[in-house]
Amino acid sequence: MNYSADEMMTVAAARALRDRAVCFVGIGIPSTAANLARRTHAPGLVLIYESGCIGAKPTSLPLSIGDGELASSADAVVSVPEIFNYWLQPGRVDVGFLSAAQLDRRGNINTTVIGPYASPEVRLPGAGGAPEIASGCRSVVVVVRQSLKTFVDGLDFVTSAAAPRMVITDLGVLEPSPSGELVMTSLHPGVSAADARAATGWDLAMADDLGVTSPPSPHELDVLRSLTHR
Amino acid sequence: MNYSADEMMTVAAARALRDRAVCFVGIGIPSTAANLARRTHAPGLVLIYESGCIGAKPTSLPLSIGDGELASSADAVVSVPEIFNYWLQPGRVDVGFLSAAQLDRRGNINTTVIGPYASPEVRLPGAGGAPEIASGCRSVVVVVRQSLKTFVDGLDFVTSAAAPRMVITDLGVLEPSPSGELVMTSLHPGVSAADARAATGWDLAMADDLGVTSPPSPHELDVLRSLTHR
Amino acid sequence: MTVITSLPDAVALVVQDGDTVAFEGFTHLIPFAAGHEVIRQGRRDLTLVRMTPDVIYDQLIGAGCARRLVFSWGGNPGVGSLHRFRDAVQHGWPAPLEIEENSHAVMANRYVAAASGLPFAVLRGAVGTDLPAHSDSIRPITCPFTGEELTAVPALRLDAAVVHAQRADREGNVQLWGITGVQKEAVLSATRSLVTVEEIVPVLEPVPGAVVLPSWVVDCVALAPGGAHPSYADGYSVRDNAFYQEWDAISRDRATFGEWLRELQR
Amino acid sequence: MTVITSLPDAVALVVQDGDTVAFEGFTHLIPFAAGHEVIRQGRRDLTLVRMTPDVIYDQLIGAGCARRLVFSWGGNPGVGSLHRFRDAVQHGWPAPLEIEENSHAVMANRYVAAASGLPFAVLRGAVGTDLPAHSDSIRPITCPFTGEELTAVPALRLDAAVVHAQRADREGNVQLWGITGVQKEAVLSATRSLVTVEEIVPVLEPVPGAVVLPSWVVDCVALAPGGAHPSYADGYSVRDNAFYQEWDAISRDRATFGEWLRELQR
Repeated sequence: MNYSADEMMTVAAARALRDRAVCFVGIGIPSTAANLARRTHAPGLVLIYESGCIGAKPTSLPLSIGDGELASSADAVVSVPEIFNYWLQPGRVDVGFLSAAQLDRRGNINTTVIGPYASPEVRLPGAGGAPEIASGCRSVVVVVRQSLKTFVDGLDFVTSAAAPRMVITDLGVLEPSPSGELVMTSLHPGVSAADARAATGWDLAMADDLGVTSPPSPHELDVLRSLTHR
Repeated sequence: MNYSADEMMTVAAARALRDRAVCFVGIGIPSTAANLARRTHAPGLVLIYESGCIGAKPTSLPLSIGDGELASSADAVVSVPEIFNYWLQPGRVDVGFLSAAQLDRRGNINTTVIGPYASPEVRLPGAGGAPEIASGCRSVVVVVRQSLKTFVDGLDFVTSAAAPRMVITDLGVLEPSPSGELVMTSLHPGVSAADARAATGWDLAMADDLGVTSPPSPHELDVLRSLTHR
Repeated sequence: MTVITSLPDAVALVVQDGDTVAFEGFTHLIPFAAGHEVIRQGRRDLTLVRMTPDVIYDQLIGAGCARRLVFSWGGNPGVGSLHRFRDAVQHGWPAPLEIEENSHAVMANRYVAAASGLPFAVLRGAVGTDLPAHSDSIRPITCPFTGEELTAVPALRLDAAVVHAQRADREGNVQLWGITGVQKEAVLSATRSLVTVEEIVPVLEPVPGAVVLPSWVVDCVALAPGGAHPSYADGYSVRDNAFYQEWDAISRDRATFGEWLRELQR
Repeated sequence: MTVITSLPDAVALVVQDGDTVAFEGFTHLIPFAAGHEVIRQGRRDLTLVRMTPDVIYDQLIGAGCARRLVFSWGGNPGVGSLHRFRDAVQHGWPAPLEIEENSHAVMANRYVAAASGLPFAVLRGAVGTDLPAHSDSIRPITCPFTGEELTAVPALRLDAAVVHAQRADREGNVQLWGITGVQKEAVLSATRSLVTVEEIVPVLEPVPGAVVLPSWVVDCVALAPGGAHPSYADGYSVRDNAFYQEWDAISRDRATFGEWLRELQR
């Protein structure tokens, strides 16, 4: 069965979520991955959106974190201050799912500006919930396409000190070494170590036991496509 | 029409509330007075109970601040932290209605202990919402029976620094002089200055323009009795 | 994951000797049945936490379960004094009772801090009163932006929280409505939590004003219909005001209280 | 007491040149109609406050109403960038835009502090990031009980708050439900408030999950059916996702945006 690199990335991200985990989800690939996980191996996954929806069970992928179905399908809808103060901040959430415009070798994230802060080349959306998702969740998973543009040697701005337990890209999976530096621990099928190094702005280390990611199963792909094509 | 000293006190307390005022109410005579005001001259009075009920419109007098009808008749029911933090603390409430076990010449209140704190003669209920009702409301009205037991020269414990704009008793009405000391400004019908002084533990001053409280009107009494006899 | 079990088993799992435990419910939804089960199980040395330690704590204190009380208003609402509480404070019977006394706003914000995972909260509170002189829980703090002095209060972290709710579903999601007080904060402040419910239903249909506690923050649910009596559960029962008045006579002397206690433990 | 009036009159009463004003609504219930009226009335030098300055602030910024933006996430949700916001920040068009940038948790707590009448709030926030270096709104604070260092943020006091709700009664009591975001906090943080509503009804029947703002904290109510479009009002409309996508093309260059603006002002 053919699949795209983005599909591989999304499936790998979904697999990073164990059943019954409590997951703080942003929009985009993280939301797709979390909803895929809930429909495959993790039916008891609890999805929390920063709009205040706790235990959302959307039947289709939301375009925004404030889509009506997130609220109507949730176990509880609370205010935005409450979602951050009572639910995220005390460490009740197992996994925070983040994306990034830039990522450094320690997993710090930039979603604020490219170029100098005062006169940016590109003004990005900014922090949103990311800094406190990074500090408040028991673990962080970053999902981001790997390229010289995103995997940089120095961030233009540190938006979130994420320290992810896992970074999942369209090329493979990275995990921190004991020193905290991200190391490639798995490559997606058909991707070489040279491909991954060529898409990384620092001298990327490969794990001794570097593995190959299992390709998406037909079932994973079916469910993913039914989600994204709806 | 005959009436009791407590009825006079309650009617005088009700009259202290202007229409459309926002009033933070405790249980007992303050609640009776506020509900009487809402049924007579102040139909737009907004009653707030510390249980979280905003705009309660009970048809009968609640026995506790958490009676079901306070919630079911309210414009909004919020959590207890919210009622104190969002509604009382910022000064949104016009009048706080308090009672007291002891009151001093400046209107400070004791509802904590009679006797030493560590080995009290009488252990009273304690502060409840009173300290922050006293500091958070734009003005405070105290309703309390006047006697040597309650009107004391020194409090055994300062529970609330109330600084009331008015103290309404079964004998009359006291208001602070420019120096902040409570002065008798009105005596209820049939009460003499000597009666009031005999019920006060400090050298009670009478206002130059000491008045006589208008007795309860038949309508006020009718409504009050229909409330309390229900 | 929530354990749904009997009230005796749930109380045994959640409330242990020496615990700092809150039974919350602001007049409404007071978890009396769970309190009685704690008495039956003979728990000792509890630090009892509650904004309004009304009849439920009079019973626990009189039964000798408590070593310490953290509270802000200790009375029988609409009736008068709590005689067992007074006897413990004034005469050390049946055991001396340490007290830590706050105002409602202080207590509410101490729960908020704990529920928020913060070590303290800030409010305008207790200013000009004798409360700070008798409490380690009220300290000044200066605003780093304006220089204004405010009041800081420490988080009220609990070993256990016990609340009563109208209903739960079979997953252990809990729904309560009407006056919801500080129950959410108490549960979120606790290491272990127990919710007694009027009924367990297949699906929690939405109700206006309802608070929902998701199952993953609730350790135990126990079915206890009428478990709030003499308090009430909006939609299920009304407050038994007569019992609150009768309690005044039951609790006034040690002997009649003793009879009540023996009856409970039978 | 709430004034119930037309949208143009309400906007004229509540939003004035130079104001610090928040148009809130977290994806849901965004007060677009009121924002458009502010553009038509030619307000200038506004400090615009909003957690997620999406299309509504792209429009106000492009129209030249804003001098300053206080925010935490500036994008077109699910679509991409806000081109008018980027043009203002990157090229000063149509006017330079000062920015004060926070995280969501910082913004939410700044509203909470203002709604609570406190000068600041405390959170665990923005630690290890470059945000504090570029903001006067993030300072360290030490817990007076544990010595732990946390983050303090100043109250976000507003001259005016504008929100959209499903309905109001004739007294001006307001009811909103679904995702309710920080609307209550924004209204309680403001000196003046305006609520646009889908409808005005005789009685606000209770709705699950509803927030009610009593009339005495609402200055103006204006009827504006569909006033959240292209955002939505739960129970009344659905989000016009197509418009959010179209906005990308409309806003991408100054000329097509100019046409949109002239059309709005006609």
